Amino acid sequence: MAELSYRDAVIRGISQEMRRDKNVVFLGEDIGAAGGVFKATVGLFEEFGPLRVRDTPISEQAILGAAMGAAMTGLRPIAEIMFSDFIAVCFDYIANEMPKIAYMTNGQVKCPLVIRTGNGAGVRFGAQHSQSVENWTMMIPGLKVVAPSSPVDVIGLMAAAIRDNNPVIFHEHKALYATKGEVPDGEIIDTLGTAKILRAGTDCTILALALMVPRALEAAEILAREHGINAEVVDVRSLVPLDTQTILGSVAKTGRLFTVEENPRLLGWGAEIASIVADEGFWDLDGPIVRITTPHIPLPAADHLEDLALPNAARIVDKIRRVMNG
Amino acid sequence: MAELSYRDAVIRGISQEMRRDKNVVFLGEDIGAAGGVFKATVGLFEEFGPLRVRDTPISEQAILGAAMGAAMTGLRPIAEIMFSDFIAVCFDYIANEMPKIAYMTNGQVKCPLVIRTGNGAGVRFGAQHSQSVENWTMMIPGLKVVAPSSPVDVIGLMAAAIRDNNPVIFHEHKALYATKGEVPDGEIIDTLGTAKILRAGTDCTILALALMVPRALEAAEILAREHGINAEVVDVRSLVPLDTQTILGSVAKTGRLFTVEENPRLLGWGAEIASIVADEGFWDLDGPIVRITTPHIPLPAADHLEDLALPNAARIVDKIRRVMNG
Amino acid sequence: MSLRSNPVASLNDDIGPNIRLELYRLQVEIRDCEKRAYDLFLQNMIKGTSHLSLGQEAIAAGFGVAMKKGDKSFCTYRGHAHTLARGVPMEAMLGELMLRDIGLMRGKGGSMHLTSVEHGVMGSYAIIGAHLPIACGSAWRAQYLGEKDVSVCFFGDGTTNIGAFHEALNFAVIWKLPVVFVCENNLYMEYTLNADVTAVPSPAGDRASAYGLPKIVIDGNDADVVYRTAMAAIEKARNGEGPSLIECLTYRHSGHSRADPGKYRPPGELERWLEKDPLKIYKQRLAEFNVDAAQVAAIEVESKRKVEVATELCKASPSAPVELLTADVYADGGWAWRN
Amino acid sequence: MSLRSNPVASLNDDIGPNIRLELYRLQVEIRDCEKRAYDLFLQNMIKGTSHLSLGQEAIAAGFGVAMKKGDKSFCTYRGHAHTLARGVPMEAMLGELMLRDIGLMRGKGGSMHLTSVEHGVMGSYAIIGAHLPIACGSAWRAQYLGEKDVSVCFFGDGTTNIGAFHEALNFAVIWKLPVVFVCENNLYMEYTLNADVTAVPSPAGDRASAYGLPKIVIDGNDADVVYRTAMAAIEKARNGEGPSLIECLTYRHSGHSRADPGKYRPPGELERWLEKDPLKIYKQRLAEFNVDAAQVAAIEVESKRKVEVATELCKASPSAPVELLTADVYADGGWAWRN
Ligand SMILES: Cc1ncc(C[n+]2csc(CCOP(=O)(O)OP(=O)(O)O)c2C)c(N)n1
Ligand SMILES: Cc1ncc(C[n+]2csc(CCOP(=O)(O)OP(=O)(O)O)c2C)c(N)n1
Ligand SMILES: [Mg+2]
Ligand SMILES: [Mg+2]
Repeated sequence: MAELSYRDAVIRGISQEMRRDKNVVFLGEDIGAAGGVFKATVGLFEEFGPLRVRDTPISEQAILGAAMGAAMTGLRPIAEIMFSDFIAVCFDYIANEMPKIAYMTNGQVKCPLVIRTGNGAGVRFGAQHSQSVENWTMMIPGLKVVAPSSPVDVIGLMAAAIRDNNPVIFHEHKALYATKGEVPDGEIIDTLGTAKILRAGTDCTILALALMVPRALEAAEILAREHGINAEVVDVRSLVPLDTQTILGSVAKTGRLFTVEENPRLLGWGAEIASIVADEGFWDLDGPIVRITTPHIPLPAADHLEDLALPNAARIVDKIRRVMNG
Repeated sequence: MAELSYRDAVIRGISQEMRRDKNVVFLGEDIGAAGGVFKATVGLFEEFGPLRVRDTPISEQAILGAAMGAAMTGLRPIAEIMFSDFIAVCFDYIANEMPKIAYMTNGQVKCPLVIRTGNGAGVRFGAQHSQSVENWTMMIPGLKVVAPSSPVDVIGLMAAAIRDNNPVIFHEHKALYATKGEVPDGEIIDTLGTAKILRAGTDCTILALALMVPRALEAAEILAREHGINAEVVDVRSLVPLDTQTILGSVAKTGRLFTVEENPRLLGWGAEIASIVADEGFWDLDGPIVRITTPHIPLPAADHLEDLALPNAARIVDKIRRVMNG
Repeated sequence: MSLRSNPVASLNDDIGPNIRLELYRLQVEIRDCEKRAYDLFLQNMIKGTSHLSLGQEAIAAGFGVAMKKGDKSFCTYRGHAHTLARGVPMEAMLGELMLRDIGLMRGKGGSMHLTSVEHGVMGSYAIIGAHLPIACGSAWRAQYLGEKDVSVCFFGDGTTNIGAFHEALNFAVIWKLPVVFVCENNLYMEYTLNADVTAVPSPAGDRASAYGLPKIVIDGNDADVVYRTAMAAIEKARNGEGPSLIECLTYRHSGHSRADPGKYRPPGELERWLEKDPLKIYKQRLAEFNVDAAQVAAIEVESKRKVEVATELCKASPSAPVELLTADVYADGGWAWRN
Repeated sequence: MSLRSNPVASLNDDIGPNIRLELYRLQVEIRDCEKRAYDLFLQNMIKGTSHLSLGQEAIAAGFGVAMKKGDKSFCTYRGHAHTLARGVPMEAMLGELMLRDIGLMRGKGGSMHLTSVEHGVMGSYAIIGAHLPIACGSAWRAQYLGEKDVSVCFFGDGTTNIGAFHEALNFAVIWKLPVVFVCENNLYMEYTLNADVTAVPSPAGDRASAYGLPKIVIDGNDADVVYRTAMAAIEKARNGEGPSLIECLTYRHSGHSRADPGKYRPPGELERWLEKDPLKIYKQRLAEFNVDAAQVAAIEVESKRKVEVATELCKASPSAPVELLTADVYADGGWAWRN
């Protein structure tokens, strides 16, 4: 057991798997000698050498295309897309190629690879470097999509993603890289498609992801302490596969559902979950499903505006309190 | 009043606006001399000449980038992306550039343009040429998104889109091009952000879009005739802006909501609407919100499989009947 | 002086009668099979789209013969010819066009996505340019694992103007990957003359120097020329000397896809190219090299027979079972996105 | 023989003292302003990111002076210099870096998106390559409307390997657009030597022929050279003779962005380039051409004063009002996505 940063957990997760399996290779911009722009790949180049940890040109389509071609023929590549916003320049691979090849070929081809990317806001990078784009990937059939919130989840889900035989999009949150958490020694492997109840509660269910998880937990403490509302907080962790049992189970218990989403409102991941619960969990609901999201706007660069845009504990508390009492 | 095909309505909508405003220009692959691969631009090249109707290389990024640069500096371009699946190869413009430039520049720059694209399935083109990708565009703040289902709506919404000062994504449905409808003579202008109640009803609300609209209407007739269920059918038409008043109003009246979506399940447009209704219309609901969608799969090419994948009247009837009686 | 009267030329011949017969066989079979595909379309038995390679057979044949078992093909929607050239049975190809259970992917992929991993056909891709980087990835795998196969990537002239082309070429060169890029320049995109929208006369050839590669532009209607060029490029790749970019000049005799009558062609253009029909050229070549006429005739007969047999097999084939609808979305064979 | 002792050379001079002083003034002001940006970052007064052009000033100055009012600039995240070079006041630029209300976009865009339509700065783009096609569109508008302005698009060496570069260059040439592409080759991407991942030695220059353009590679640290090249390319574009692609050799003295200490540089590299510092070169040039030393000194003093004034204005500026959060998502000024 040791304290590790989210950033170092990325390194540990990747190196755990690269040590285990020589077919795991890694490519991306500035990931090698330089250790990555977020310093989340420091040391990999030194340990695994330039043939397994390869610096690329600024050619995101070539990066993902090459990862796919290698995956289809026997390797298990990890590709870095530096900022998740850049998924847009190579979206064809994510939307049309990787997720469809198994289906189109009637199962002849598999595509075991991981795309890891720096997602999310909070670092004043402005509209083109701060987006939460989990929904861009969640909506595509054939992908798996995870977004861990803690160092231990980073390692375990990274291992699971690398061992999975499908294309997995791995959203690392930029504003979490510096956060720390306890991590057991030895090999860590987690399971895709499993949510985690981080705080048990009885009055309402709060679903959160990545950076919103600590904020939801903070809000739950305040709600309990100051407003007598005992919230259950679920870290969704994996958007595809989606752990609907844990979610529906929690709502069955609490009767109320809130989502806390960093993405802009329209078609954030919470929309899908809300629609599932409004169908299958309808009779369990004691009141409206409420989504707390960033407004449906591009993100501003200015610190005070960015802070205002993203859901935070105060806003979560305020919203839940008003809805639950009203 | 005359009968016009959906395909010819596209031509009429574009030419109505190009005659009116010399700043409206049109670019895309094979749109000019050849009249478009769907023959939905026949005659424009002849009428407006090669400087206003320009054939391009296979360079979707250049097409959208050029449209954007022209729009920012004074023109009102229409850009064709032949199949909506190809949005993925130029997604940066749709996700990161066009919709954010007004905001990032604090309103200094506007981006009045239309991207029209052939969307949807039903023509056995397989997984990379058949997708319904309205959600790819709906989720991005700063865009407007429409998807008409009838010739008259095509003309009116096309005019509204071209006159709008924002980037508007105009989804034409490939399987509707050959369908016909009555269209008044003279100029037609419609309003973005307005849904249309196509069939009044009392027992439940069915929301549909594009190709799903005629199927929903057909289902509603069967439901009324054979099952005594009087459904209200709303053509959503415009995803952004979204006519939540019409939708919430209808649910307030009927107490039940069904969506009929051609897109694969996860984060289809119906998810967002379901989440809005599960919040703001919760107390109006008499039962679960049910989404009827294509399963969350890539699309098969084979005719019998494709037909099985998409919602059709029989499946809509069956689902609604069972839910309403259960 | 005709080669026919020159036995020395055929003694010094680098290709020889066996390979020549193979090159001819492939061209004839592709031709016959594509013509049958067209007939089936007219009979409304091909329901999706289809993109024929009529007129472009020499390229598929030249590479098909030059490639070894284990080498990988990456094709476009215009991939029937390349699929057949790797040894895929006709009924598996035609059956996929007809969207029947007998098809390569049992109708799930359709004509634009022909794939047969068993034969090294690693997919046909319908979004322009996408497969060039993918072919790089396959070549990277070979390089990394020390495997000796070469990846060959086919695409059209119009494809040279999309971004992925540029990224892939640069990538292949800097990593010195065992990949061969083959541009089939048939002059047209769908209906637009590619020269009208391309900044240079040779869409691939004039771009080679931008990646430090030599300009290679060849007669794509002469299977011998294609075969020799293919052999050299594949050998170079296999020896670890990096990628090649080859532009093959050719012409498609039919329209872009099933629905296209090809009206945008200037009068006389098709006729001029029909004079350069690869099958015509090659049949003459076989005669010049005194290849056994009986064997040549037998190939022609056998090809027609194969097409008939394949057609009947396809017609007799049912649609795939409906369970396939949700199969193989994920690698476990299923489609579960939730528990 | 030094030009200083040769009055004839300066008589024949195509640039002249007034323009030279302007070129110098811009370089000095950009240098001083960028240094101030660095100081402010160290003082934690710049909260977002920032990408300095220290060492690359001659390019911005050369083009800034060559461009006319109405011409359009399209920049990257490394756009402070180009923004200043078009006449944007220092406080508007620095204020945006500091995310204050006084900033060009009142803090909404941040340092990577500097835009001043009033000054022809049509935006700074932070996704590599995106603005090359956008600049084509602006040039297309000028061509279509018969307007005489030229669009100039600045980008780095690393940008030449992304797809949008390729598409834009081809597009500009086939439509003969009045656009000038300026590649600032500072050797590096972020931390990777671009030569290690680029197939040709001149990332832009060696690609020009792929679009039928002449190879133009110049000394980007000599403002005279840049200015002359810029004048020629802009005139060509304005005369309807189409686009140019210009590669300017230069070097950034600081790291890629605020956080980068630049450790990946081989020892001695920075020092060698400091010898070729554009300001040093240019001050010498002014002396060689006997430009009035008092005016030169005045420029230096005035620049420092301007930076001080701008800094104080920025420090005194509040944050923008919170209403801006949801303003200008749509062209009507609002953000309503529903009724
Ligand atoms: C990204 C993308 N844009 C456009 C298309 C539509 N399209 C299909 S084939 C084609 C023409 C391709 O021309 P070329 O590369 O010369 O190949 P050919 O069809 O001549 O073999 C086009 C534009 C596509 N499939 N993908
Ligand atoms: C599509 C995309 N990929 C990667 C990045 C991250 N990135 C920002 S700047 C940069 C290096 C750009 O190098 P170059 O074009 O030489 O410009 P310079 O920074 O040297 O001025 C990279 C890779 C990005 N912004 N956009
Ligand atoms: Mg072609
Ligand atoms: Mg650089």
